[in-house]
Amino acid sequence: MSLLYDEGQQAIATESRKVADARADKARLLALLERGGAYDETFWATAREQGWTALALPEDYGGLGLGLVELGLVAQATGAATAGAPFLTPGYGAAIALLEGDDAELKARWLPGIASGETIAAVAFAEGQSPLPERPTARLTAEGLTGEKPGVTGAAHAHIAVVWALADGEPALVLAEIRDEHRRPIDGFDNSRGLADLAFANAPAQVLVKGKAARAAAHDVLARMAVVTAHEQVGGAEALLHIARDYALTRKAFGQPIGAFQSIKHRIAELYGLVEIARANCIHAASRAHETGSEADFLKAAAAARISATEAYDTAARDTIQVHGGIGVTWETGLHLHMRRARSLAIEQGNLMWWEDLLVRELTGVAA
Amino acid sequence: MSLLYDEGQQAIATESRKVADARADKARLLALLERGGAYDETFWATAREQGWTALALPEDYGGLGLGLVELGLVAQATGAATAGAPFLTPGYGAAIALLEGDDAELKARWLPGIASGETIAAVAFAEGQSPLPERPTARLTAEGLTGEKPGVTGAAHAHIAVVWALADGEPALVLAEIRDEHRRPIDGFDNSRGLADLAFANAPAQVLVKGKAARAAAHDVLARMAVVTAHEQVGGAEALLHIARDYALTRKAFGQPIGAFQSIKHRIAELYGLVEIARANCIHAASRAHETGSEADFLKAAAAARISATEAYDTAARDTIQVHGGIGVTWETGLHLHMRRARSLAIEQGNLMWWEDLLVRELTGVAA
Amino acid sequence: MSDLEDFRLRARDWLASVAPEFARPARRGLSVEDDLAVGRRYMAAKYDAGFAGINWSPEIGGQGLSNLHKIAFDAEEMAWGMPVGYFGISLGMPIPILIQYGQDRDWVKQRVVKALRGEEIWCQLFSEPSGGSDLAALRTKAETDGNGWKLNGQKVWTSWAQYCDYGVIVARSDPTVAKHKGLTYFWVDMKAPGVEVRPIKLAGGDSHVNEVFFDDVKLAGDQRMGEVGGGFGVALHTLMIERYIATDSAGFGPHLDVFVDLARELEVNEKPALEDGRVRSAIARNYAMRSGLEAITRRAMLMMEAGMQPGPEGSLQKLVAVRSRQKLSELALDLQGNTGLAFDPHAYVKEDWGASWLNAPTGRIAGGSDEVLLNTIAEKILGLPQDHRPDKGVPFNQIPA
Amino acid sequence: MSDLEDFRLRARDWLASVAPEFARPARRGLSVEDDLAVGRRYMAAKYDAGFAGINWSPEIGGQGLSNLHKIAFDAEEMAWGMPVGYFGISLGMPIPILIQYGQDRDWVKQRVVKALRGEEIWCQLFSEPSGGSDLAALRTKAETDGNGWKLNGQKVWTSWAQYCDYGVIVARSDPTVAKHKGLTYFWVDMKAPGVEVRPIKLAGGDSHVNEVFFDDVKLAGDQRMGEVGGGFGVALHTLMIERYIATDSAGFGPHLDVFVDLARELEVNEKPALEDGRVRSAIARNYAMRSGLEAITRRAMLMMEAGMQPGPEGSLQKLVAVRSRQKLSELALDLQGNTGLAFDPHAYVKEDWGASWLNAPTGRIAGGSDEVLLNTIAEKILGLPQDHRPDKGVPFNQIPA
Repeated sequence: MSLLYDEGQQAIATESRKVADARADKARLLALLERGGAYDETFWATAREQGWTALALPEDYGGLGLGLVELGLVAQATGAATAGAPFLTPGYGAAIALLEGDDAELKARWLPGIASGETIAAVAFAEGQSPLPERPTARLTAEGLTGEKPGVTGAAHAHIAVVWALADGEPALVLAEIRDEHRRPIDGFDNSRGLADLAFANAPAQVLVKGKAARAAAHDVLARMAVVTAHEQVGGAEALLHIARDYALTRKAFGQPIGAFQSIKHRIAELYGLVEIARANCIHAASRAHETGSEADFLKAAAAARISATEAYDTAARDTIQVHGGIGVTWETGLHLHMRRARSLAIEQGNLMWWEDLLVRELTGVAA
Repeated sequence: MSLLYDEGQQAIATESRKVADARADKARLLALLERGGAYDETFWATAREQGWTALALPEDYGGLGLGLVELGLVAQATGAATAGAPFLTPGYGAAIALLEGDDAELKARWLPGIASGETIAAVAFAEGQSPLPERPTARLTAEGLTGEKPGVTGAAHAHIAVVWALADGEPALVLAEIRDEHRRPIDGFDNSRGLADLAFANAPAQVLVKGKAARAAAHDVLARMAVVTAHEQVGGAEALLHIARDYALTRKAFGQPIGAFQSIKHRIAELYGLVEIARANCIHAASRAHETGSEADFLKAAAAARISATEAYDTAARDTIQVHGGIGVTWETGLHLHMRRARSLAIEQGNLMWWEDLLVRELTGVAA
Repeated sequence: MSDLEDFRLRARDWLASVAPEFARPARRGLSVEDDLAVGRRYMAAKYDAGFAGINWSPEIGGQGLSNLHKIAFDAEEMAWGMPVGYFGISLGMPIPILIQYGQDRDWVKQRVVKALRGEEIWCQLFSEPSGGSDLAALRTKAETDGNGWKLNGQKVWTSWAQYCDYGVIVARSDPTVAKHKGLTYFWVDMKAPGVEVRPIKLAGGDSHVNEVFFDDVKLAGDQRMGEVGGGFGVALHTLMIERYIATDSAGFGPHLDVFVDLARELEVNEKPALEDGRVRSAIARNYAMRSGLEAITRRAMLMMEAGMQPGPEGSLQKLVAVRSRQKLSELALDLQGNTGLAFDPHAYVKEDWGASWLNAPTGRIAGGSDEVLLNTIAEKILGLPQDHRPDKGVPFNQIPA
Repeated sequence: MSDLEDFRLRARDWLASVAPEFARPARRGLSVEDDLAVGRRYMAAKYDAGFAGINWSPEIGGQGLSNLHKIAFDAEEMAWGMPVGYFGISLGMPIPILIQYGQDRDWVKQRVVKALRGEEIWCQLFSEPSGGSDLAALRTKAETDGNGWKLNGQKVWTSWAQYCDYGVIVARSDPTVAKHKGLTYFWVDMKAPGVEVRPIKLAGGDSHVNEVFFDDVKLAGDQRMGEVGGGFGVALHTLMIERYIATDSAGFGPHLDVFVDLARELEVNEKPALEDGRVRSAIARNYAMRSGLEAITRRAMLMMEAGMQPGPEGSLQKLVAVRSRQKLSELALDLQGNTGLAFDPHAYVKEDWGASWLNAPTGRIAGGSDEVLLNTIAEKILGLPQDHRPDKGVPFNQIPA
């Protein structure tokens, strides 16, 4: 796919940004920080009404038949607005997992709900500190699914989860319905992420993909979610870049705009560099994935996007607050919404070190 | 020992700085860069005449009975002047190795020459990329010493080498005389370091320390040399800091001194921080070693000094040249003398990663 | 054993003896108000035990000991996490200035003792919304009013103002002269009519700083401290006073051991985190930085003991330590992956990486931002030129807003 | 297949056919003079093969193709390490300016063809010792002299001047007006009496830049290019021309593969270096940075193909790539430990880490220093204010030196 956005894609970028900004409400987002187990219903209603939930799903299942490029553009808009619900990314991940399986019945049962947003899906791959353990401890047997998955984004509200587990000793992507006894919500520093620990004990679950294909599928799902997240990080970093620039132009110290001091001026210029490099990596990565299946270099491209976007958002959060001085650390100014989100997104889909190691393995064949 | 220099030590600092600066000659040092296998004889004559070679050796062997603190102060002065001969550090290391052994005859034979500077000593521990391999491939047998040691500082001119080897399967510090057939001089980017590969084939050699004690002795010798080197790095970094500061005060751009631009001003302030932190670590580390034997925390203190001094000198070399613009990269201006020396000193006695790993092993008990 | 060591041991014993009642573990989960109440009791006990006003003259209620004795005590006290945060600024700046400039000496002595006992708290009213790091740009007006003055305007970032009885304030008494020249310094009764305090909630969720509004607040003539128009000098003096404070190479975040203990329990790529080069590098670099700062502090102490002036490198402590604490805290959270997302908003910044990370930006800005500290080092220590200041020498009322 | 792809393949074939004679391996160990001679032969061959002046009009000896064709050819050519360095500036800036402003058109066309064939080389005489990044501060004087001019002064950092036949120069024709306004632009015969070229040896040991002294050098009236006093505009125009150049995400140092191949052979703490987290992080971060820069370039190409103006992010290439090349080169040397201390001063910067490291500082300064590039990004792209410039609008002869 091309590295240049076509008109339709540019329209999605503009429109989603317009809508996300218009419906975002800082006071509401700030309030959510102090309310465990809640999310921004206005945003989620918007995402469903705008068809963002359906964007990258096949038309056969009520989707719009677009792809990662378009979903990435929407994620950039929601990232800029520090959107108050995390369901788009895992919804897409779960859909890809379903599509990579070959169970027509399961697809027909769940994909339309994911497309409409009626069904909230979580992706529960991680165990311990690994976003995708070599041999998960979660087990699927004749009795059902048994195992624990810590800190799953969206799981406090999700109806289903795609779980990375062992089925008869083989790695597998497994789909389970989440009931309240399965989840223990977690209070976090970014509460609208709907975090919960999941614990299944002989819960009913179906295999989506199993064996060697499952490992490849799991990597593909995680990499696609990482690319969506990278777009979200770029959106957040770019929003901060503009906030910092605008403040540096208006705020005065010692009789001149603080943007005239090189410590401020050059720092903002460096942010521009980080944002543009991450954006370019995101566009490239998104262009390497197809409706299902990806180019051979997709993992590398996804890792590059993930790494540069994480660095960009973290640096932008640190520096934009610093550029603001005292006003930058007040609750009301709300720059900490970005700082908290930057940390959430740096950890969801696996931290920098994990992606560095994956990338180097892809580049050199040498495992960490 | 105290963290405050006493009057004698302050006198050594002032005097050695005065002498090192007075005898240093940039043109001579620049010429040496393009002459393999040569060193600055004027500097070495000065070091001998000033008693710097004898400074940290016991009086019984013609030394001045002072210690690592005093030698460190001299190293700071020679580092500031990018001195054109590398023999002080390995000479001290070899002397410590001799002193940690118990062969009175060898001590009597070699220490006086090292103290007077008549005998040039090298320390040949490293193999491959490790400055102190777990099990060296060099072997001492009844036939003598056999093995290769790459890139040994000073070995192009040295009379003796203290070699890290296996003697009858046990680690040992071994003393061997270097004859010309043992050395293959190397052209480097900092030629006055007198680099040579050493290759011994059944060469006559004597054991200084052997067995478990040898490993401890080797670490102590390497750590002491690292502390001397760290002082040298601090001297170089501080010299660059002052060069950068003075240039920023005099050079003008757009009608004001470039030191008024925060990108320059803050960078120089950051250099000050790196230099002072490294200096404090050096003073602390030097105070933890005794004439022979050291405090239990000496390795940690040496590693901290080594790490912070390496970072300080490298950063100072990079930034001072950058602050100068075009004039900073000319041969005549000679800032590259510091840049080259910073790299030599970053590699001699083991690179940053090796010292990071050693320090963490000391802190946590966990090996890399 | 030196008198100082002896003093240190006595302090340690006393602190240990009162720790069960006052130290951090005893106060877990307390509201700020309850914690403050415990703090007032602690200050009273400290006063009675002879550890208050250690380096102040006995005439005004101090112990008449050296600065070193004070630093020694503070260092010991910090290790226990005693509830002293509310009184740090009060005793650190306003009270010493009151001691030096206060006109009614008896009244001054009463205030000093009550402040030492934690019965009264003073705040420092310097920063303003327009000001930031540019103190002399302040706009709060002090107009003569009979024999006294009338105060109008707004201050901001005032620590603990909501609990304060008095404050010291700098206001503009003459807008027609250059901005540094038209300022005068006063003390003010925080309970006086026309004073309104509005807490500011910070990113971490707490509200220890405030906006303070002054609406025709009356000041008696003897509330002035220093000359009319001499306010900037007194203010600078205030900021210079507390040079002898206990430093913290952890940047007021968790000790490096806390990071190591955490890393022991974690994995990177399903291998022990402590075996990973990136983790080892972070630990080693932080250790080297912190040990350097600690050696600088120990050297400064020894110099003061020897009656020498410590070197200027002490000014590096906050800049270097807090900035690296921010990145180490991020790493500590990232390393935990999905297992580290749980967060307690009331956790203690020196024990919890989430709290340390969330409050680190405040640390990099409050009490001199990184940029201000770098400028100070560059100008005061290295002699580099001051930044361009278009407003220099311009009458305040002619500077474009 | 698009015309562009077709062209690219023809270029590739031709380059492969001449590589045995001209590519880097064929020139190992040659002196600069011998290498230059080979370079001149290569340029002539390139001209005869129809790959010279690709995006220039046929009337002055070009091929009349698009900028994209030129970038495509340059990218292919770069991969072979052809001896084109001596002609890059000559054809990049002076000649296009000559084409636009040269008064005698026949003479211009002769020069263009000879420059394309490598028979003549032009240099650009802008920088001066006092100037640095402040071009308009130049002091070289051009005084009217009969119908012509008389040139006195000194230039510096002039690439390849020692081999040049002609140069373009900006000089001060009127010191009584503001510094940007008093400049005029000329071409100059480098062999004329009064022109003296002194090579400057750089830290890496080579001397491709020079000082050039002008002592009463006569210029005919038709050597002026642009208006009297219009020199700064023409100079800026010169600097703007070469916007369509092949970029190098390796910062003109070794490709990342060279680093990986080296690391494969090395150990960290007696374990494979590629298994060390610090080494993996360096590889991954560099890959991410470089792939981003490459995606930016590919996107710019596609936009130009589509007739759109590429985004300003192209200006990041040199700043980001060269700076990180410097640190990666240091790491490559450090990783080799004692086994990597041997050094060949004539090694090629794109193949050897020592050469790459030693010349990286020049790369960070030449052609716009990091600081100038950051200012440009901040001002031109982000609209941040210009730095304070006390000399703005002041007549040149009244600016304190």
